[in-house]
Amino acid sequence: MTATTTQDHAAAPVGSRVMTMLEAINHTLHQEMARDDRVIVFGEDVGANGGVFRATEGLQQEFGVDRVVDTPLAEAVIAGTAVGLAAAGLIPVPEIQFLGFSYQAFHQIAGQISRLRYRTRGRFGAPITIRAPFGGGVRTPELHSDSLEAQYANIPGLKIVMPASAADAKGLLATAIRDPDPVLFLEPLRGYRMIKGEVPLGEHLVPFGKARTVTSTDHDTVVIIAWSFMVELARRAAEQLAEEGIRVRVLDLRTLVPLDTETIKAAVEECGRVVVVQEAPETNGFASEVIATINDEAFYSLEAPVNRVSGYDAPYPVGKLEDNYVPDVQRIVRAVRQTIGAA
Amino acid sequence: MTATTTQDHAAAPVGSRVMTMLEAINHTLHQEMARDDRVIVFGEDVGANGGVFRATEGLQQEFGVDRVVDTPLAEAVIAGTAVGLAAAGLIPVPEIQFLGFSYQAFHQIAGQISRLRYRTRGRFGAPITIRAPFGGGVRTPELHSDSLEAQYANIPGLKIVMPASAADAKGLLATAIRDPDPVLFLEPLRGYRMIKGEVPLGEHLVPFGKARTVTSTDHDTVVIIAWSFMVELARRAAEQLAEEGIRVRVLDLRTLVPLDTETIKAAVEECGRVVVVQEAPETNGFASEVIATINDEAFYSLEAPVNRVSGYDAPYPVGKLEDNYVPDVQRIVRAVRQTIGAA
Amino acid sequence: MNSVLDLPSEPPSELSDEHRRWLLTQMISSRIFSQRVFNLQRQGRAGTNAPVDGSEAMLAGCSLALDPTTDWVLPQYRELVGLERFGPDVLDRYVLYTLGHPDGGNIPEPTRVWPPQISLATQVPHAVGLAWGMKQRKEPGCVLVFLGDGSTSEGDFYEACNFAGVLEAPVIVVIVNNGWAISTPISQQTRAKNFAEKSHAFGIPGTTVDGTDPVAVFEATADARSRAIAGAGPSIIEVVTYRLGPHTTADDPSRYVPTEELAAAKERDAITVFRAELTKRGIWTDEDDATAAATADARMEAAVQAGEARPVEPDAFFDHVFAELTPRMERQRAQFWANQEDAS
Amino acid sequence: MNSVLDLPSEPPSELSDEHRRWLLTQMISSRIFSQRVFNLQRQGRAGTNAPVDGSEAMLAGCSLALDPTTDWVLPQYRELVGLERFGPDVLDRYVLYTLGHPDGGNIPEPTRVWPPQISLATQVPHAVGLAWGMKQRKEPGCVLVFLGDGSTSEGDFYEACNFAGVLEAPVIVVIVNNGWAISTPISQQTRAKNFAEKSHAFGIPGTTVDGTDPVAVFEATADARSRAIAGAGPSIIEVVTYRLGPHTTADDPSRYVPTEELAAAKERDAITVFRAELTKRGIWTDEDDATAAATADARMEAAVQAGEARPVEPDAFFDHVFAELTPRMERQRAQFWANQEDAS
Ligand SMILES: Cc1ncc(C[n+]2csc(CCOP(=O)(O)OP(=O)(O)O)c2C)c(N)n1
Ligand SMILES: Cc1ncc(C[n+]2csc(CCOP(=O)(O)OP(=O)(O)O)c2C)c(N)n1
Ligand SMILES: [Mg+2]
Ligand SMILES: [Mg+2]
Repeated sequence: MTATTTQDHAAAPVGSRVMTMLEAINHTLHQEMARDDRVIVFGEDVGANGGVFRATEGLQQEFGVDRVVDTPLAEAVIAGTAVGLAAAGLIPVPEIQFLGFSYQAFHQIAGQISRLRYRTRGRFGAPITIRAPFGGGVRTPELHSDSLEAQYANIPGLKIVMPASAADAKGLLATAIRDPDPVLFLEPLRGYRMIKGEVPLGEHLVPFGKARTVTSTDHDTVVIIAWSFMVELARRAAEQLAEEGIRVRVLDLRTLVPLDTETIKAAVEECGRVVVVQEAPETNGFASEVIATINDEAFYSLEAPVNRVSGYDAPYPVGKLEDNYVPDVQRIVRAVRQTIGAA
Repeated sequence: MTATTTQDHAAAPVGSRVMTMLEAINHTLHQEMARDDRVIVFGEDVGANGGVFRATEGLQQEFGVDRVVDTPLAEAVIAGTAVGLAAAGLIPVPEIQFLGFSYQAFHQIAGQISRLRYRTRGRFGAPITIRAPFGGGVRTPELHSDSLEAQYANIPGLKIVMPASAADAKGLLATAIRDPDPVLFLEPLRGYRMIKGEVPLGEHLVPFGKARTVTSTDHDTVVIIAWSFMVELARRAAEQLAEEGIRVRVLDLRTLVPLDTETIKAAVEECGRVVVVQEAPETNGFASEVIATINDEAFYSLEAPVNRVSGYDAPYPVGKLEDNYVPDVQRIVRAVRQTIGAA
Repeated sequence: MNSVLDLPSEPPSELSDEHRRWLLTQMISSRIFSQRVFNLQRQGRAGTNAPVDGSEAMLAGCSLALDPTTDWVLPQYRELVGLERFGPDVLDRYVLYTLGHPDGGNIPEPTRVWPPQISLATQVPHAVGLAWGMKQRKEPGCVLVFLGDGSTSEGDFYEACNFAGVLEAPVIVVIVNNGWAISTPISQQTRAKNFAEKSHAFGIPGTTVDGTDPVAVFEATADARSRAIAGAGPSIIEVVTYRLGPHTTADDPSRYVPTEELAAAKERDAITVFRAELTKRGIWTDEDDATAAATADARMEAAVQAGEARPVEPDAFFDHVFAELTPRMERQRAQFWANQEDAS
Repeated sequence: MNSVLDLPSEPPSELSDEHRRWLLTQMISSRIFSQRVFNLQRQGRAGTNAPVDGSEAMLAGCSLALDPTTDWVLPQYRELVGLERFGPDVLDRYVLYTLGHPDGGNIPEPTRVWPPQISLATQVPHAVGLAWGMKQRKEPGCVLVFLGDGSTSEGDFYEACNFAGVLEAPVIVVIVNNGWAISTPISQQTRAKNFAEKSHAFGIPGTTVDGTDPVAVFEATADARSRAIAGAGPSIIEVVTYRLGPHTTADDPSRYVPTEELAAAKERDAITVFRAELTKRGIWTDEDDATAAATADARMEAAVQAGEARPVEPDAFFDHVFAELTPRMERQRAQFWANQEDAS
């Protein structure tokens, strides 16, 4: 870690503040850039404009045009240059304006960034954190809403981080930027302003591979496993079911790779019944891996088949249809009831 | 379908012949181009050179440079032009020289080809068959061996076809070319010459979404579910186990999308124990979806957890290591024994 | 004056006064259409959309140089309010599109215009493929594709133009240089002398025209089209305009657009300039303005009413994923309806 | 004569007789190295590999114009036999690479050469990023990246060069125009007048040099390097060579390469021509030939012996996926060893 000269580093902040997830991300980028002058942020419209959602607001003013760089409109080279920047000793934090446009960079992310350390047998690491917003519910045009985590989860060498709370957005982003390996840091559009919470102002690191138990009692009969914005819906579903006396645990995976198999196993053993919720299409979504993992680790504790709540096997639809497509509280509640009803 | 003038169409061939999978593919491309003059084949080195594996051998001589086109070295535009060719009324059969380089075209395949019909609400269909070889065991350089089917299976609007026999290579390729929707037709490098069998010389169509039972008896105690070259290994494992009196059924999925849930369900109900074999890395491979589907459809018939045999969660390795990485008969046999041993 | 039916589909060899009046009428109506859709978003009736402001002259000039019965247009997303020459469906479906209706993506036969493209520059390979297919099938006509200055930084633009050169495909690639890609100025997009220069990478003709002059755009497009249909292959036309409005309804240009620069561009507003010219020539009156505006308002009013009245099936997202639903999708659709009943 | 240690790392300002002798020695040894690796594949001892034949003069000229202590080279896959100036690890690791040993991808510190790149043109964004990083960190030196004529059709080449122009990154993009991309001739790759012309798309300098003349290549590279380290930004150099051998050990060029064309190219073989020139100048003898060949043979023999003797852990593919194994990978590695025991 390189010593730095900027002010806010000198005065280490204490306490906490209520922030939206978006504010937490912006706050964390400021702190990490101040902490380590090797951190470089770049992408489309991240500089002068502070990002189309203001996630990078104020960074260029504070850290200058050499460390916060507006790039040409070309995702493959945004991802591809990160490889070279890393080899030059920098810590690249590129933004892909929307995850759907990471498709243009797929060959660099899946074929290059994820393998730099492997191909070079450790000569070059890739401490790269790719930030990208995604997800539905906010009436965006095509490809802006798509949940693509499963298409990356099968690629060895990538860590996949999907925070569901403002505090985790900070703690996981800070961990990602300090991680020696490539991280896909996926930010739920719907959560940017809707998800709020206390965020520690000082050093706050959340380790990868440790799921978060959002709600639990000693006598939960069902566990809902979710990640990113679906955790918020699961929480609401659990509240609603609690009123009927149905005790539901909610587990937030936080990181898909690495996956917290232990906590999943324990939850299944304790609850016996499981609902997995994902916004992505059903077929081969990450929920399938969660189910396969439960099959491996806790098969004999299952009292009923695991129930999947997913987007349907259709591309994310246009505005008039999206509320019918994207999983909602009512579908989750229904799935929990079915699971309890089952056998 | 457009009438055609070429000779071999006039004389409809009868009977069958033993062919390698590669010969079956070449033979089918000849027949389909003769049958329908809207079919156009293009890609890197497919013309004068007949493809780097000779899959398109002789096509340019027979059908000319307008229908068998050597393109510049650019996968995104190979896939992207297929969209326009389809809108012009042609039936594009592009080749991606190796599946690993479909990454360069991911935004066109996953974001455009798969959605053309959907985006235009049916104005334009995409009767496109993308052929690509893949898979290990033949000492290729990096990215040539990768099994990427799972990264495509989560994308709505793509059909994924992975033949495991020479006859199916013909029957499924012919069906793919005549299918009104986009098909990813994946050819196992190791099977090109190693997989041989009787192939009908005349019209031979194998429907999508119908799995093939490769070996079965009335008293199978385990079913091995596989696709592409892994079916061959599963068959050998079943033979070996048969000698020990262990009755194993082998199911070849043939197409991952659409998936033959019915046959999977029936096999699990009859056998009660399951091993799924894939060459791809374990995490979120298509085996996870097979397990999730079994969880949905046949949970109560399972006598033991489904056992996964996969590539490991590492990029496909270099020559000296690949035999240690890629699933083999011995690993499959071991998994079957474990499954029988379990509970 | 009806701006669509008056003209034969065959593009004119040179421009009459009537053609000039048609051009101005188009320019006025496309801006009105665009402003109306913009306001619909502000009223919460339409989704995010990108105003045409500044591209009106280009769209009128390009349209007039094409034959709607043989030629195709692949837009980016800003252009659909200015292609009425290709038939009324273009605007009607664009309105549906902005309303978030799935049919907005379906511009029906025989209209030769594609719906908006969101994934930037991906439409250029599509256009080249379509032109290649037309050539292969010996069909007349050509393909015109629009992309922005920013979009030229994408590999798809380059790969497609390079391939078009090799194929000698009848395609016209129009680079709409409006100075900005959201907040990114062209100076940060490329160091090329100008965007027409990029044609050297492909060995095809490239030219730069003033996008505030509909006649100049018409002539450049007509030249490129003659080359294309004569079998002489593709061309690139850089049309220099200026983005007079925000990037989209979601954008705040005051954060990054220099005020003087914007003011100067508004001075050169194509509609004002061309109106003055036609008035000077004595072929345009205030009354023509009023008529053009009234016609456009009425036209748009009808489109919006029809669009907002158009029903949509709640499970329409299952349609057209494939020609037929897979068994799994059938199961999902059944689950969808079961949920709906629960909910109600 | 040892071809590596004789020279200071600082590139010469002009070429002495010694430098010319060094160039020819490099050319001779790189061809011998390449032939030897090719034969290893034929003997079933090495995997598919791509012979250097025809690029020897280019590699010698480029190497001499760079400073191995400050400059980086990112190869495609053909070039690693010709970069001995950057240190012995380049060849030793390339031999390991062709033997299928995982350490072949690791060219250790401080050697400033990257391993072969299989995914074509992806190395150009890497090179631009590295040059950008060096500039940002105010480090001396520059980056030279090789790619083939065919690879210039990939979007990555274009996106990276365009970005390099905007960044004024100290990078030299060397386009190795050897006439072929496997079976695809340059006439089917692009209609650009030549590959240097593509620099117009980026607003950066581009030049074409004769790849059979190591001195011409040296001078062009030296010019580009001075610009790069002076902060004047990137350059493109098209080096015109001809692929004298098959694409790789797996290729049969007789299917597509015109015999006369190949024969003519062999007439112009850089090694023959340059040897004649140096002999005429009286600075090269048959004995020098013998020495160069003998040195190269011995050098290669040692590399192959060391390479084939080098052990490899059977589970080495779990290493370096991440800095640390994930719990799931730990479980997989345990399963792997359990399988091994079963098997034995
Ligand atoms: C592949 C891709 N990357 C990023 C975006 C996000 N985005 C939408 S519009 C835009 C700027 C486009 O600028 P330009 O091409 O000049 O067109 P203009 O909006 O100026 O007409 C960006 C970056 C996108 N839609 N697609
Ligand atoms: C992205 C990608 N597409 C396709 C291939 C398959 N391939 C390997 S070498 C080659 C031809 C390369 O030609 P060129 O760039 O001219 O380099 P050369 O072999 O002539 O040195 C092709 C198509 C690849 N390796 N990577
Ligand atoms: Mg623009
Ligand atoms: Mg070449």
